[in-house]
Amino acid sequence: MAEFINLALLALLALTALRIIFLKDLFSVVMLFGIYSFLSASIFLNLDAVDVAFTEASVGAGISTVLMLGTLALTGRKEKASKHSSCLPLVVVCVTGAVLIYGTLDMPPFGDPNNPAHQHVAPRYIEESLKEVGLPNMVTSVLASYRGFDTLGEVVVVFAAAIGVLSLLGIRRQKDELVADTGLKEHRVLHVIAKLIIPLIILFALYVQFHGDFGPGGGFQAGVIAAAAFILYTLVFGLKRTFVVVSPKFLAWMASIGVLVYACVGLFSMFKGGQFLDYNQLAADPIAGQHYGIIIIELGVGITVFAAMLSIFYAFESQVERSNVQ
Amino acid sequence: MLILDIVSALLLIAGGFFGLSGAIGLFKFPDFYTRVHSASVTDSIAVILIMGGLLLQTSFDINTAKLLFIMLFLMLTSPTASHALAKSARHGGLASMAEAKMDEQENNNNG
Amino acid sequence: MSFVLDYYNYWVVVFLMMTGFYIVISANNLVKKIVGLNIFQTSVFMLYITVGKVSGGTAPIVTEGVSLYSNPLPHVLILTAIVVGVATTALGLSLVVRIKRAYGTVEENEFENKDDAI
Amino acid sequence: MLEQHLAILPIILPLIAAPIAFLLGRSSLSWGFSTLISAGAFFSAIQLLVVTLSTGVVSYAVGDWPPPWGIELRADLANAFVLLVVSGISTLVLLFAKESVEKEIDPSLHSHYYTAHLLCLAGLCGILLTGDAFNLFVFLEVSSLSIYTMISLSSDRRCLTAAFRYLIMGTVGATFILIGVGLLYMKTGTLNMLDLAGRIDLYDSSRTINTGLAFIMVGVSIKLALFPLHMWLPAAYTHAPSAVTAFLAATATKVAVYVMIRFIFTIFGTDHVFLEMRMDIPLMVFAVLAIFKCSYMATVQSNVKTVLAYSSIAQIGYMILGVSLVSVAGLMAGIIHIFNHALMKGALFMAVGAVFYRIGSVDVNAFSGLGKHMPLTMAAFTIAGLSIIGVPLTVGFVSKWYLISAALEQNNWLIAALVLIGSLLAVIYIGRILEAAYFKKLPDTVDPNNVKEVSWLMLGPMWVLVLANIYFGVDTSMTTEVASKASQWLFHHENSQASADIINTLVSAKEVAK
Repeated sequence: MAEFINLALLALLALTALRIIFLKDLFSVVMLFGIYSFLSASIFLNLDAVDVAFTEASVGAGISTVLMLGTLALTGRKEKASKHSSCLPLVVVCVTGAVLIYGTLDMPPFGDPNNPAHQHVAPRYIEESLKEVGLPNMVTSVLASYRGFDTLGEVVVVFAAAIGVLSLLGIRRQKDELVADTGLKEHRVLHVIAKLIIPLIILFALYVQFHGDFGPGGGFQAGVIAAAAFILYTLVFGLKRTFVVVSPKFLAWMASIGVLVYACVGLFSMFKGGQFLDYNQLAADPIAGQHYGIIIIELGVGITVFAAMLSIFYAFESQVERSNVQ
Repeated sequence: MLILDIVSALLLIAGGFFGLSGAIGLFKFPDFYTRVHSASVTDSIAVILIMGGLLLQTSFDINTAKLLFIMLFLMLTSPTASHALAKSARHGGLASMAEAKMDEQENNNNG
Repeated sequence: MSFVLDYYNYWVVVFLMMTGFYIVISANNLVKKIVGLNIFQTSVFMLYITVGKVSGGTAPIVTEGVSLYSNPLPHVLILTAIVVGVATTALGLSLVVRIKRAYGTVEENEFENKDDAI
Repeated sequence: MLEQHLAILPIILPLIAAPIAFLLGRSSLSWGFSTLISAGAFFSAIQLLVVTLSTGVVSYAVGDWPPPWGIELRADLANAFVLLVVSGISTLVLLFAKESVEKEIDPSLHSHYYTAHLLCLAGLCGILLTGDAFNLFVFLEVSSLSIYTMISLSSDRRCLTAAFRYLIMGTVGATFILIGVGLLYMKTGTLNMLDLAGRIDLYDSSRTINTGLAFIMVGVSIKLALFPLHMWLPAAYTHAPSAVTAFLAATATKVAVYVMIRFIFTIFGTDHVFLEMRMDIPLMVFAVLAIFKCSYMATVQSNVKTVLAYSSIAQIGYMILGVSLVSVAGLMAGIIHIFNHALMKGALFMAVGAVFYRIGSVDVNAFSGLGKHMPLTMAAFTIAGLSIIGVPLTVGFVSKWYLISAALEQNNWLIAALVLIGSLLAVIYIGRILEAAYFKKLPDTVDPNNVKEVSWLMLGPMWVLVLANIYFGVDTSMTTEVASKASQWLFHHENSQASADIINTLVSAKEVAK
């Protein structure tokens, strides 16, 4: 049964991707990309990667699509026909694809438990992580503890992207009278529903943040979901009122502090005499130490991701409002 | 248990049917407003039926509560989204097919 | 037949990757290039997750009565890669916005000076 | 206490400092802070090199999880040597950057620049030190994203398209590396480089492994701008702010060359890459093409930064040529050239940055008459330029000497001759600029009173590099010792030792299973 679902999803993905090649209407392209992202999230779910599916749905389909739509609002929605031939790209792609297909012919069969990938490193995570780290969710254990350094790098990537976007676009405050009316601003139904839903979304973000040890979720997803709550608020009430709630300056602080929180856990364990990011040093009992460590670093991740994503959105949105005024 | 399964299956099938009809409507209907209308069929009745079917599949534990929450959430958000879509289209000056026809006739009469 | 069953997933994923890659190098519009990049990367993520699947296994969260889990390591790697991907997308899109402001176009063949072309 | 953490300090110092530099906000504050941090990273790199010279390898298990389960940092001579270059150049560039940045970058973005610089440094150090293939990808993206940001900080609008092109190509390259690492993981089940090395030996002729190798090589080649995949580089170097160009030209591509060396020699093993896959032939062909095509391109450009950018691609050709000779001597020439080229290009781009600071243009014509009006800057440019050409008593000569002798060792007269001819092209493109500087008069449009020497804050770092160019050109004992030890290490020791270890454990594991 799972194979059939998988096959159907893959077929849909292929259709979506092919359609994107030929469409010239960029709005549809971006929408199809959102669909592509959701479909791949379903495939991830079908292949047991619950955390990945969650992240893809919130980060890939959610934030990426919103940012792309924001860009389209500024750059126009039609792709113009290109003059140069599509021969060379086709050849490049075919050669690359052929090499990959050649590579697949020797791959371990799909799903076989005896594959080397399942035999060498992973068994320790599966068998020992409950004893060594004390969390039922192995993905969180590996992400935050065994490969915590990767995750630190990842948080830094998000931070770097925020710095980049802020330096490129900047966040401008609009004067009152200049803010253009998008038609949503005095919209009674939206206002009521948004006010009802936003607290629920934030509550859900907190649940995802702190439940990530036991089920799918964690700092990344939680940060993105919390950012989504404020994105909704911005869309309904306008940027100016959102700045009153969360100011861009405050977000810049938060983004930095999230990284520092993460790194300081590492430094602290160094001062306790262990290696960098050795959570066992954080408490007398190693398992408790692992627990503290993971909760704190996930918090750092959540803070940075939330602040970075929201600042990036602010930057795009303030550009859009600016261009509406002009 | 068997009865529950049958009811659940029926609900799921009905939900699937409404989902499909919404999708077909989205393709076949002539203008924006009728399309929003058909899409909101998927949003509302299909979601309720499918969620109901899934609810009967659970063993009435925490998962049931989660499904109920999802259903509540969807019933709040999807009509709002349809409403906002239609209203923005109106605000943006998009005419429905009937109006477009009337305009055309008026133009013809005047011209 | 079992050969096809063992490998069809990889082949479709390769096809998807190449579709994304084709969009990246052939698209004329810069936003579409970014979309292509995302499709390319998402398909690579699918390759990793496919590797991690164990037939008959479940999601890698310790549950009573389950002994066969899918491999958590690719999941962790891809979680990282997804976030890296969105960071790149955000930066790329903000460059597009600035290019539009500076040049008035985001179409590759419309840059007046050949040196400026992407 | 810090000694035991030596291998991780160069990464986490700038990494932790970056958000702090951002929070400091004020331009001079974050400048001082990031320079200090970069110097700290430099000193720990020196320490690390000293330690690796005596002990060989420093391994650091992050989070105290033993490899291959946790992430291992592994410093040996090769990466400690490149690390020294990267952190040293970073410190000098930051010193140089203060005034250059004040002129070229919007004041509100200064702290963004220093933050991005620190992030980039952290990323590059991470790439160098990590012993984990996927962790390498993560740090690659850290450095890449901050590089895109730094390039786009320039006030010239062309930096935007340059950064975008780099972003697209760089991300495609990184994704290729990701595919390659995925294929390796699929076949071996591990990400730790040493562990990979041992397990790849077991599947030598697997198609999946070979495809993985191909993808990683193409991906890394994009990152290091190997000849047909270099399209992003000239525009990016030309339009980035001067300080950024100086930093990038001296570090980023060098680190990518290191990554290629690491993948070839440590992970796949020379037998596999060169004897079985015959990768040496395409590498050599592309390297030679790079030397000629791009040296030629450099001779016809009018923008000095573009000239030097093309020259960089040609010089990368020399490094890859050294690698493709498949001998200890060739690899050693390649590694020495990584170090030497960083010294020359750093100095050259700083000199160009100083000219831009005064004149506001980097056209060849803008250099007219500067030999008289900016004597110290142009003297620095001249010496570094001679070094690019390969004049004796400069580091450039040392590199070429070892490269040619490595070629002659294999009786490969053709390559030796090609290297010499390539140097002649360097004479042309450097000569054009020097001619303008010393034999032409200052154009009438420029007021001679405005054209004077730049301050010591800019001259100082430049001259440190120039003196290093001469010092390491005269006294080659340090560089050659390290490079020859490193290349011998890469060639023989690590491979055999590691695979033997791993195979032993595998065999014993199988016996236990029985």
